[in-house]
Amino acid sequence: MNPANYIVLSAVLFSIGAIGVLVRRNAIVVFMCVELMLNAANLAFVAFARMNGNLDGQVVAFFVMVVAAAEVVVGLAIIVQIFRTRRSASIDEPNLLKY
Amino acid sequence: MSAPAFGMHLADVVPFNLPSIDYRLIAPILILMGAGLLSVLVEAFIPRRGRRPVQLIVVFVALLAAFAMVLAAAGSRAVTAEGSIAIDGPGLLLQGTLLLVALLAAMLMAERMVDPSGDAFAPRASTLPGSEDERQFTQRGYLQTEIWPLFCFSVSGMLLFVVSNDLLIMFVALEIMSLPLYLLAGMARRRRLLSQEAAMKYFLLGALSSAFFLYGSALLYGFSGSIDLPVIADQITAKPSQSWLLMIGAAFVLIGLLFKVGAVPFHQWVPDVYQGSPTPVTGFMAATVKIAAFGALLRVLYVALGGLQWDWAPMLWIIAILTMVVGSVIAITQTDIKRMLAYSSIAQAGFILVGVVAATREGLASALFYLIAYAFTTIGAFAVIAMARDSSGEATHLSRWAGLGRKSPIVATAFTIFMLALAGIPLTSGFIAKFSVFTAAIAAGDTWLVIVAVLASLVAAFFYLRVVVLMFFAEPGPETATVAVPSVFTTVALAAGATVTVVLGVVPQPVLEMVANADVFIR
Amino acid sequence: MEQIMPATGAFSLIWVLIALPLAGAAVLLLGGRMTNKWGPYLGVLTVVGSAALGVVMLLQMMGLPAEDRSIQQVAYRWVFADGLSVDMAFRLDQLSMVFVLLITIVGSLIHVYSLGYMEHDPDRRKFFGYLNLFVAAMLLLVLANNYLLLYVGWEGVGLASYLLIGFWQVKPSAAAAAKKAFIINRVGDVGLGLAIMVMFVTFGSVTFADVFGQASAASEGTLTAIGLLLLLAACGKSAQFPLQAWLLDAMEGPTPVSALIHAATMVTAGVYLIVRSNAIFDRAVWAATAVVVVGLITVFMGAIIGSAKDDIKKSLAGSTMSQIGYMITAAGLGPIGYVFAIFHLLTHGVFKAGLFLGAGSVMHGMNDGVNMRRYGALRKVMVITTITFFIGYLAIIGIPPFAGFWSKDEIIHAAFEKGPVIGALLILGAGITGFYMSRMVAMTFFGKARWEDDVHPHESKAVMTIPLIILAIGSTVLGMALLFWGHIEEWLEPVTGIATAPSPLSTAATIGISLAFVIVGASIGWIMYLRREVPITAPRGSLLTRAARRDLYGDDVNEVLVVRPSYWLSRVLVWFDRAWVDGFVNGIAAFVGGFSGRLRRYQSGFARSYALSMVGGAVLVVLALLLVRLS
Amino acid sequence: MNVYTPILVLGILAFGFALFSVTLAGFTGPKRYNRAKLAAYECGIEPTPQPVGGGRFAIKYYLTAMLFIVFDIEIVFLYPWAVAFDQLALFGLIEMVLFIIAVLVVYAYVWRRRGLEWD
Repeated sequence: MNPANYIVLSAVLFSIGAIGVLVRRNAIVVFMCVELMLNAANLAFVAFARMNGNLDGQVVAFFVMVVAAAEVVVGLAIIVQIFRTRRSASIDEPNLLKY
Repeated sequence: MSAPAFGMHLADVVPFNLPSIDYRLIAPILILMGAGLLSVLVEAFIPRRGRRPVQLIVVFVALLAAFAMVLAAAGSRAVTAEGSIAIDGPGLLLQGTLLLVALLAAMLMAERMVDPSGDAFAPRASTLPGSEDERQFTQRGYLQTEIWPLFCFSVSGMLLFVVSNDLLIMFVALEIMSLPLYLLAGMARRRRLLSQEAAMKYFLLGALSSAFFLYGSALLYGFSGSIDLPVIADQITAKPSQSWLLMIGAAFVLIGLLFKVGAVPFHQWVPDVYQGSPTPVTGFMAATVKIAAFGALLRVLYVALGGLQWDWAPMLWIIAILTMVVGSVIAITQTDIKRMLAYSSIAQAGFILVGVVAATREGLASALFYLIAYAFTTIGAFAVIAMARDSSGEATHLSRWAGLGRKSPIVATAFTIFMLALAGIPLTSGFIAKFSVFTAAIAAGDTWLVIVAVLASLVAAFFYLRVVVLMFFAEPGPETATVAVPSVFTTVALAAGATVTVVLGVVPQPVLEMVANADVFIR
Repeated sequence: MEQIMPATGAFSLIWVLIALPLAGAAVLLLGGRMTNKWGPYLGVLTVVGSAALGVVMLLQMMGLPAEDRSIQQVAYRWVFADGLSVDMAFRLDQLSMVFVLLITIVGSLIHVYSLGYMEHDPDRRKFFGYLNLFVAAMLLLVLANNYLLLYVGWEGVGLASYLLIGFWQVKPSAAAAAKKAFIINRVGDVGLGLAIMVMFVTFGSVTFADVFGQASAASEGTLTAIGLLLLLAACGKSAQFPLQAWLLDAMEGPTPVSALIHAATMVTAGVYLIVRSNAIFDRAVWAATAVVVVGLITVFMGAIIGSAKDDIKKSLAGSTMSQIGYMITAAGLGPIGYVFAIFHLLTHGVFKAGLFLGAGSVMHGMNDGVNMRRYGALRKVMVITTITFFIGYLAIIGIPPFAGFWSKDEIIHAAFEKGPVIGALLILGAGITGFYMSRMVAMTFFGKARWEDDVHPHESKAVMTIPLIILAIGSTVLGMALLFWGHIEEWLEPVTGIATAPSPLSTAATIGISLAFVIVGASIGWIMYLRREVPITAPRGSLLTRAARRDLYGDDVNEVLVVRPSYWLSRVLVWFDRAWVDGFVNGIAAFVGGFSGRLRRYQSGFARSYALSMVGGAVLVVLALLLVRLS
Repeated sequence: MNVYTPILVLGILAFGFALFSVTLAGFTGPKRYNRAKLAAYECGIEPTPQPVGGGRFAIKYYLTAMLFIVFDIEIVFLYPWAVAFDQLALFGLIEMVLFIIAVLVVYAYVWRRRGLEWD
């Protein structure tokens, strides 16, 4: 199978993620969409590693997974805290800071 | 199958050499990471009463030791850790500045005299705002000491960010720098709803921007077959043909960095986050993140994408103009001083971009100087903001600053110095910085850009001076904030900020020489 | 290339000239309340000290041969990077010498006067602090040996002026005036800033010596650009058309400030800048022509505004604009005029300071009233003020042998050497000067008392009248002294160069004609405002009805030819000033403010809309990169 | 084909082990049935009654999940080392020990701060 298809797939995933960030209201879902974008990048890295014939891309994928996990932890901590305060995980609701 | 099979043993694919790592050169980074771990252990095993002094010792010793290592490495030019880390003039200069500014920021964070109930941080970030738990913790005088490991990790990420020579290390450094900051932003003792909101916005938008950065890295890797910045540069010259991968990849990587810098249209997090975060943290990130992000941006532009200069220059031109204009113009109608300084920092980013766009050695040197000048001025300004208080905490509304000059002339004078510097009035660091950036840009042929920049600084001068006038000309009323008497920590930070701001304006010579000697990235 | 001597003897103390008032300002501004008592006296002492030092330097300089009079002192290397080298260095030559004396001596007198004038102000200490700061910055401006340092002084005087105009911040009008002055001055500063950058890029240096030395090598286009930018800077600082509007409003500041900053010294910085940059303007014909045009326009604008205002300070401010217009015109004439521009600048600095302080003395006695329609007959109660003001009046309209006569006449003569039209216009301007100054004196000191009920005018204290007397003596003798004893032309010649050209009119004829115009203008003023009662409120009826109402006198021809058009013109100008210039400034402020208010709405507080702008920005960045690539 | 043989062998061994343990447990363990044990999904506790439309998990679940994710994913770095540890020799060993120490420090922190206790 042509590895270029994986690149297309990753681009599609990235776009879905980006659109999800824009249209979803639940902070957890928005956050998962960001994770989807990171994983799209991971997919691209691995596919390019295959196309370029070296392993750098796979190494990157490992690191990205770990970084993404750390990001999940930090993000969940923040979202949980907001949820406990406001009893809602909507990202439109905290809207005190503006203009 | 022509590509190597994945199932094969790694050693069959790559002839294996042990990586060579010059530990002396990366010692500053390692010291701070070690300090971070140590500080986690302190949190785990030292009883509550003893934590704060021990943490402070760990942090200050680590910062000073790291700074000593940076000094010891001065003049080195080497690529180490298998090409992932480039220690060179700009890198070392920015590392040194970062460490000094972080030292001042640490002093602001350690301050516990200005707030009657402790320091600027919530005693327990996990308690609900307004809850009984929170009240009790406050009453018992608990202090949050978990900020210190976060601080150490963040600084280590910044140190790594400015010397990273491949996209992976850059991404990891970006995250090490940012993740602790997201948490720190949400830890304010007072106005906790604002603080939590700031943390969430910072986090979500920051994560989005790092996703862009990462996807851009993937595309650049696809284009060049490598994540090393110099190799990417070689591939750009080797394959001059149009490539969608290259252009989109470069764009995405730049977007990730421009977000951290606070450039328009990726700037909207800045005002909200600056306003909501605890003031010492705002000062810390306003000063250091700007340095680190510009360091990385300059490295990417000059080392990896140098061959594309004719492609990115017009784009950065427009972004620089937008950044300067939007930042200066919106700042005029702000009524909250932290928010005003946030827009000011956006405008300042625009001015630095003017030097970046020049893409010459003078441009690089002037941008470095600007960063140094800006960082010290900013940290000083936030030190003052942390001190101006009323019964509900910090008095950040501008009306509260009316007549402050009569109540506490010395602090108001210091703030005036910072405002004049940000406005670029002569005999302050800001003037030399603006002058050198603008001359570099004119020399590079960007005359129109400089004209816009000068006009924008004209607009900007207006709102900086408005604060000065407000402080000195209005009569103090019952609404006027009182300036808390700080401990030696804030005093030192404030004095250092003011001194550097004036000294860089009156005798900038040594620092100008330093940046002039550090105006080439290693490749 | 000119020869520059190292600083020896008293010259090694050049830096002290600046450091003294600067130290005074630092002590006063940072010292807090404990300096309230003795602070003002310290402020006076530092400036007097600088003045004394200046005199010593003058004596030493006079002992030197003419070619050794350009002295340079390098304090230290200020900026040095990437081929840009700028020293913190001072240059004392014949030009800066006369400025140092003007600033410190007039400054000292005004400081002393302020001791009386500001006696009851609770913020006296701060006032003297700002005033000292101004003197220091102004001295830095004229002593700098390079443009960058000059810019430091330039910004410094602007800042001090801003602080002092808004000194009575409680008055909203003062705050607005300070804002207006600031905004317009910044426009001029942009010109200077850009000029310096262009110089640096063209010449690789910004010191006077290097720039002037290499000016001949640069293309005329570049020099013209630099010249026009410098002109823009001069217009801002010296209140020349089209950046003149701030000066009238600046009169909201305390009167000593108007005298020192907005009459004698700061507003003449533009003239200094152009004369100092003579090497550039000599080679940029178009820029020099623009200077003359700007100067001429302002001569008339100022004069007409001076004729129209009932506020004594604003009327004087209009006169200042007009007189600086003379200087700017002279500076634009080239080597023919540089010397006389400076000559007039010096005499004007003295007599206008005297006039302003006189006006201040009047206001002091009139409960700070400024409306001349409520003055009248003050000669009976303010004898010293009346006499000194009258001497200043004779000096400004140019009656021999008072100071203004010599300097203004030299300018008119030089203008005729350049072109008869310029000369003729300047003579006409002199006539209008005679008119409005006579009007002012007549309305203030003569005629009937039209005082408000609770006003009891009295002569001011000695601390205020003594400076008035000294300035009046200066207004009398300075012209002759500089011309016949000081040989101002020879003195300045090494710096500015000098040239003469044949004039279509003989010297005697020029003097005769201009005197005739002045006397006619003055007579009209006296007649109009003495023979008839001055109405307490300004007449509002249309010109036609008033003309119909009024009896015709013998000199109505003159009135129709000169006064009526100028009155009408003044209305147009006042309207222009209100509707256009103010409108422009306020409009810009409103526009930026409104734009700002509009823009900040986009900061909606919704994280998702921020994300949208990021993603949108990302798309645009990608498109921009691809477009550049593909195009 | 021979490249995949070890995997096949590993699979057979794993399957055999699982079968062996389950069978052995079935013969030797005590057999006491109750309602919870007979429920469709069983892990020792009663399934929490879920409100209509899906309920919310206690925040405790998130905390535990977060800790799990972090420590779980860190292990990913052990795989490359495991593959090439003979080439990496002492250098690799030291680096990995440092890495594990770092993870352990955090573990110690979580433990001391009672992050591992349910209540």
